[in-house]
Amino acid sequence: MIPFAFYLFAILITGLFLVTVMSKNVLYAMTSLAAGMVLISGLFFILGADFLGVVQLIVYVGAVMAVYAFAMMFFDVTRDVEERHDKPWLVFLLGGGIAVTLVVIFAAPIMGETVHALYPPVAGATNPQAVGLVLFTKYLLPFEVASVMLLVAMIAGIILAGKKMEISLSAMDEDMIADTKEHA
Amino acid sequence: MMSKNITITIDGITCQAQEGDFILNVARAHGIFIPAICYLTRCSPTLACRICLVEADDKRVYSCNAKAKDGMNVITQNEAILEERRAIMEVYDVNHPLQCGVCDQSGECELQNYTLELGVDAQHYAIPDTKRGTADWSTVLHYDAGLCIVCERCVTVCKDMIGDAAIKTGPRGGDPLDKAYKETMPKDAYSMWNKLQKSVIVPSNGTEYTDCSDCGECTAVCPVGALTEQDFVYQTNAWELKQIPATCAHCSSGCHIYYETKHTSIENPEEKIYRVKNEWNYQSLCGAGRFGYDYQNSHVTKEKPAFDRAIAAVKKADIIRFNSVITNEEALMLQTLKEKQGVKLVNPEARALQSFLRYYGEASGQGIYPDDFKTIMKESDFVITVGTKLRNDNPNVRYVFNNIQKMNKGAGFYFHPVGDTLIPTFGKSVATFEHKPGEEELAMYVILDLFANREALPELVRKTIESYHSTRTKTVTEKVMETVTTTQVDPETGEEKEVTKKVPKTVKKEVEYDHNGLVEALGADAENFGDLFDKMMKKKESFALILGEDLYFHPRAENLARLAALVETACGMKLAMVPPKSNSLGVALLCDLDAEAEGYVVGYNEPGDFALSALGTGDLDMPAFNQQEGTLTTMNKRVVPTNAAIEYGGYELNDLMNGLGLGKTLTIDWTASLPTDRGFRAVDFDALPNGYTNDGQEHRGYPLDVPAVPKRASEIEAFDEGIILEGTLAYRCNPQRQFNDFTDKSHQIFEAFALYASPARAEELGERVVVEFAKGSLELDVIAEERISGAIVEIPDFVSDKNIYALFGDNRYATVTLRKGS
Amino acid sequence: MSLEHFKNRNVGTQNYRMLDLDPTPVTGWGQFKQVVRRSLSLELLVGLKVTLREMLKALLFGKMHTTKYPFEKLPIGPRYRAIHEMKRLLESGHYRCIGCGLCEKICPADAIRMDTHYGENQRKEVSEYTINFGRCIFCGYCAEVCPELAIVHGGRYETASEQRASFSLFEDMLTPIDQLKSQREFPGYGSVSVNADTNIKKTPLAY
Amino acid sequence: MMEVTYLGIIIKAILILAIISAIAGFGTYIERKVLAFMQRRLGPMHVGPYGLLQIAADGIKLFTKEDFIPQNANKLMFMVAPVITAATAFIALSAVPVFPDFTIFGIFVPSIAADVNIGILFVLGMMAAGLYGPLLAGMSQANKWGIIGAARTAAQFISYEVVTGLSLLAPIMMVGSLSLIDFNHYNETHPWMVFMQPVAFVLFLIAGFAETNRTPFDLLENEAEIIAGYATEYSGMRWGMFFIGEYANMITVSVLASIIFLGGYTDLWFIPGWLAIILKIAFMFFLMLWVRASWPHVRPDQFMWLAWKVLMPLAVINVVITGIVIMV
Repeated sequence: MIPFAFYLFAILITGLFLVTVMSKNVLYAMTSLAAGMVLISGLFFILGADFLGVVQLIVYVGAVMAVYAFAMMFFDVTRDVEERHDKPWLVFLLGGGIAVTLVVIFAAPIMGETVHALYPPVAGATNPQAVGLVLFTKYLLPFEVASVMLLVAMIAGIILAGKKMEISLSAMDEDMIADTKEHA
Repeated sequence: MMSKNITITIDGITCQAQEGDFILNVARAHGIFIPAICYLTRCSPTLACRICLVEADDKRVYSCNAKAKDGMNVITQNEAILEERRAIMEVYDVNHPLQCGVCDQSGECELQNYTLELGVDAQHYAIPDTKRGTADWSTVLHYDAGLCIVCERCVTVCKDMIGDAAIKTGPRGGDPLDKAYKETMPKDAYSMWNKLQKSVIVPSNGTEYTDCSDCGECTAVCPVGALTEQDFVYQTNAWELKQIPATCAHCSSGCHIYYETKHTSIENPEEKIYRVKNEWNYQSLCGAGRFGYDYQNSHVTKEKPAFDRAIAAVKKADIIRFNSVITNEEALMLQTLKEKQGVKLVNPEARALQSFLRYYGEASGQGIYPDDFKTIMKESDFVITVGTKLRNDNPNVRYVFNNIQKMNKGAGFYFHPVGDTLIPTFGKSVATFEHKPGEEELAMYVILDLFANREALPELVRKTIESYHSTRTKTVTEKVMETVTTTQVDPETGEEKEVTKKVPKTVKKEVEYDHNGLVEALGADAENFGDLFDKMMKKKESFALILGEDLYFHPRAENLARLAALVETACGMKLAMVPPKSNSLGVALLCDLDAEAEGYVVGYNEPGDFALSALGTGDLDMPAFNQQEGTLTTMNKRVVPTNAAIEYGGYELNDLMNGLGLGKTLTIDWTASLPTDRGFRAVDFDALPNGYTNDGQEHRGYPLDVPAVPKRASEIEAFDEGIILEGTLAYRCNPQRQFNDFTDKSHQIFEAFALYASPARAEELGERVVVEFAKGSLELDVIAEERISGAIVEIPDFVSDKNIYALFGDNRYATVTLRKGS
Repeated sequence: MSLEHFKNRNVGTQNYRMLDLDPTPVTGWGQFKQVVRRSLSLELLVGLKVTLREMLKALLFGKMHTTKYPFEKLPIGPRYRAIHEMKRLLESGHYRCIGCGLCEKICPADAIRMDTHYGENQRKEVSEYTINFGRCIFCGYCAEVCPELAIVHGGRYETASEQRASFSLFEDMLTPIDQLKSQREFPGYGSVSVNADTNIKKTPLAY
Repeated sequence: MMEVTYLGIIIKAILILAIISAIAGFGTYIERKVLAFMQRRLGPMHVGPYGLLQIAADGIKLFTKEDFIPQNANKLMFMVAPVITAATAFIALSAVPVFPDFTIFGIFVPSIAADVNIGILFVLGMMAAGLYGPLLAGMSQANKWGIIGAARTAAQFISYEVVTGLSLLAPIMMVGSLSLIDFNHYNETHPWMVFMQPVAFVLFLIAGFAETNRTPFDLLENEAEIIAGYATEYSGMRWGMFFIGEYANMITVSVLASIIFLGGYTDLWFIPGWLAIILKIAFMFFLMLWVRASWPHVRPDQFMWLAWKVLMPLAVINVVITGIVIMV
């Protein structure tokens, strides 16, 4: 049952991501990407990593892809996007190279059968608890660093986006708008 | 009757007038308002309403009756006059039914108008009402005595204008007025009321039905809703009707009329003519004009196949036969067809007039008769008609004849073979000559004899006249006063006295007199004619001669035309002619007409191998006269416009012309192309006026000015007795209200196509009779006509299918054999 | 009079009252404070209270507003001006319309048409009388101008039908002869005035 | 006693689908009735007794209505979008326990279709995925109102997911589990969460309204402003699926609130647990209708402002305080 589900998910995910890459339609690309994300969470569930699965759902599907979609709304989704490929072989080479590298990186330990859990799961701990244990012991430092980095990024984002936020064009009359344009 | 120009002042306004004009007419001509209910412009004052009271030089006079004098100062209203007028209006409103809501006159009612104008807002007088019912006086007249205000306009117009005198005032049976009113109310109002309370209008022959020509003029002049046309009663309201100024096309009078139209009913939105109205102050209509309006060719659509056949027929045609019920424009189109296609144009009545006019022109140098009937009516006081059946041929000529007798205190001669009992009733000074057909020339000789300076006449004429004269003796009875002395015994004293008295005594005496054989030949009493004529000639200044259709169809028309020209010059008479049919004069002026011929005939409202017809019976439909725009040439020598009252969806003659490549965009585009060398003017149709001004001036189209023609020396031929017709005679003459197929189609005109004869003759003939002419025969019902006298029978020609013209040939009289019919 | 007078199109009673609203906060902190204040003062609950109260009133105290229209109808004002009615004379039952055509003339929508004829009793009879309700604007002029009080506006306001003609025939508008007793008339403009009898002076009609 | 089988799961899934669909339909009837009563009207009355068959009538209407797709729309996406809404709503429900476990016909039936031990997160995740319904619908229909609706969808859902998550964090910290069954059990021994975490409850309610697209926060399809937002071009059963999804979400939120904050299906005094939770869910559902009848719409900018500047800070503060309390 589990292998069947895995292969099913794997094929679907690959197919959907292929659609994402190949489709000229923004809407299809975006939708299939989101669908792929949902199916990836399925893989997590198969592995018993419920928490990660749901996080995958919430973060990627619920948040990241929604922000993507938000950006996509600036396009005319009814029209196809013509991509310009100046050097298609370069894209192919780089993309292929990265893919191969990733496969090698992840496959190597399995091939070498040297995978060991440095911190074996604590017996009795539920899924989120296990994640928590790992995060707050071995990976505490990277976790906190990542948090700080995210905080920095967030503050930077707010500052960048918040520039001139107090200026409301709809609250200004025409002369004031013209003035602001001149200054800019 | 030339009159002097004078100046009077009315309400401070200086007015030009002519001596003898009534103050009211002067005021009206100058736009000054004087209320008047009973007065009719062209009739004698009735003095029934007394509301036209004015002060002229500080004296109260009735303005309808008082003649203007030079320098007169007239005040139309002051307090006393207004009080009097108001009292009169109040009296008129006493017992007048408050049914304005349903009254047919409501909206154009003079009682309403004057009641409002004079501010009657309360009623001070009262009297018990008398029940007065409604009556249908004839097939067209409807009288509601309850609404009648006894202004007697109807009586006046019937007598003074129409000549029938068919109605009069009769007893009403109302209560006498309260004596107390005599003291309290204004004098004029009291006497008016007194009269009002006593009378209603009744037929003058003592029966319940009028014996008249059913012209309906009385309904037109009625100021209230009392007299109405029967078919119009409670049909619609005056204000809903759309007035379309037009011209009546039934006879050559070309009277000005208004078609009054409205949608037919709730279900049917098509326009329908509800009635015909006229400007009755300036123009009187006949029964045909007033009631014969619904002859339209309705529900016609453009049928292309029929149209194509018509084009082919016109191309193929040798002859186009048409009658005079046609506009000038159409006549011009036909003439164009003749010029371009070489067809022959056949129209017997117009052709007769055309040749007569040509003969007249050759003799007199004038292209057309010099005078018109309007002037004759206004100015002449001695009118003579020759060769026209006055009562039937043209109602307006009859009105002219009658009006001259009544208004101008005139006299008249009526020469006609068919006796008419109505004509003598027109006036005391009317002499009728019931001569034999063919003796028309003698009539002209009589006129020359009586009115011309004999020395100035051509020798032949003079000799002919003289040959009829002889000196004869006659026995006259004279009254002589004889002085008689008798002895009388005084009853009281017993004394005898000699009394001398003058006693009248009739004495017979032989006197010599100038016997006029002409008069005798024409069937009059030659013995007393001289005295009669002397009486007739008293105070006569202006003479007029009216010639009719008999002469155009006369075998010696040419000679008659010469005699007419001679009468005009030698006697100083006005001369006018009666065109036989509607637009005969226009056709005669516009078309070159041909004699009857053989060939392929296209008939326009006439029978033919291919018939264009506005009657709805032809091969291609044409618009009837109330669906057409165009002009007519009237007998008053005017070109007058007429308008379409009812929609027409089919083809017109102009479309046919367009189909042949000869047309113009619209029919009325031809109006400006009417030939100027024949008296027409190059005026656009839309520029032609059609109405009257307040002073009665006619602003309708334009007068013809036919250029003079070269005079040709021609001798008058001697009278030939051989042309006098004897034996059983028929006369081509229509009943009073029938003129053509269109009048026949109208639902309110009932005169049948039958043989008309005097009552005695009708009894002799039986109910149905076969009339055998030289060229064919005809079976007809016999109708007794009270007004005819003599043995000659009348056969109508208003049904074109019967082809009466062919039966009669080139004469209006025919010798016929009458057999009892089945 | 100056032009301002005309430019002031505020034709109401001008009876405006300033609500003592707090000034709109401009700073973020101010806005936050406003939210907190409003939240804590439980203004929102007032709205909930109102709706709940209305519901309870409706359900428990029968104060439901709904009228189930085609099945129940609200009483209409006695002088409501809807579909026309043609009245009859109370004494004889004959229709009052005399066919004078005033309504036809005055109708601004040209909706009225009538055919009349000379009746057998020598009166003006109305052959047919129609009002085109597709055009009628219910202005009431016809009723106002009618000299006989023959045409009035009635209370029939349901004018949907398969055919426009459904209401407009004379017979349909006429008071049914069996309901003559219940024909109602109202005093007011256009009707006979209350003191009409005393106002009429002595006229011939008095005899 | 038999354990639950795959067959049982499928049967349960079908049952949930059927029941929730029916309840969603019935919900429309209830909503119309409640709104009507609050405006002192009668609501649907004529189809069936008291208008009960109005649902059937509406269903027939929706099924038989012409199903049209705008000419320039992306047809596939246009057709898929309503299905996403409905599907995510039902999937979310699969991880929600409604009743206590019970035995029927000798078969032990757990109250939950899929007992994931991070149930609460799963529900939130699926509801988050639900945003694709309106989003894709709005983007695919080639209609400017749709696009605006879609934009609002993205903004509103992302923002309020944060609030939902943070508001629930404090109760999660207290329970120490993400399983909804654990939450229910927690209620058996503790007072209702609403009394311990009132702020969290209010925040959750507000965010719940926002995520279920209910008045006063139904900005995605605010008729007064943007016709019908993402649903502008939809008709018939496709539109019906949005509707069912919305009602299913309403039920989900009601159930969540009942279980997390209102004591779940534990027995309440003499009321058995299954009845108690039905009453609680019903109240929550009614509350949504009540609010709709009472309060006006919120302006979009105010709404975002509220999320980021008021609700989120409050939620964070709540979490911090809760943490401190727990530590101490």
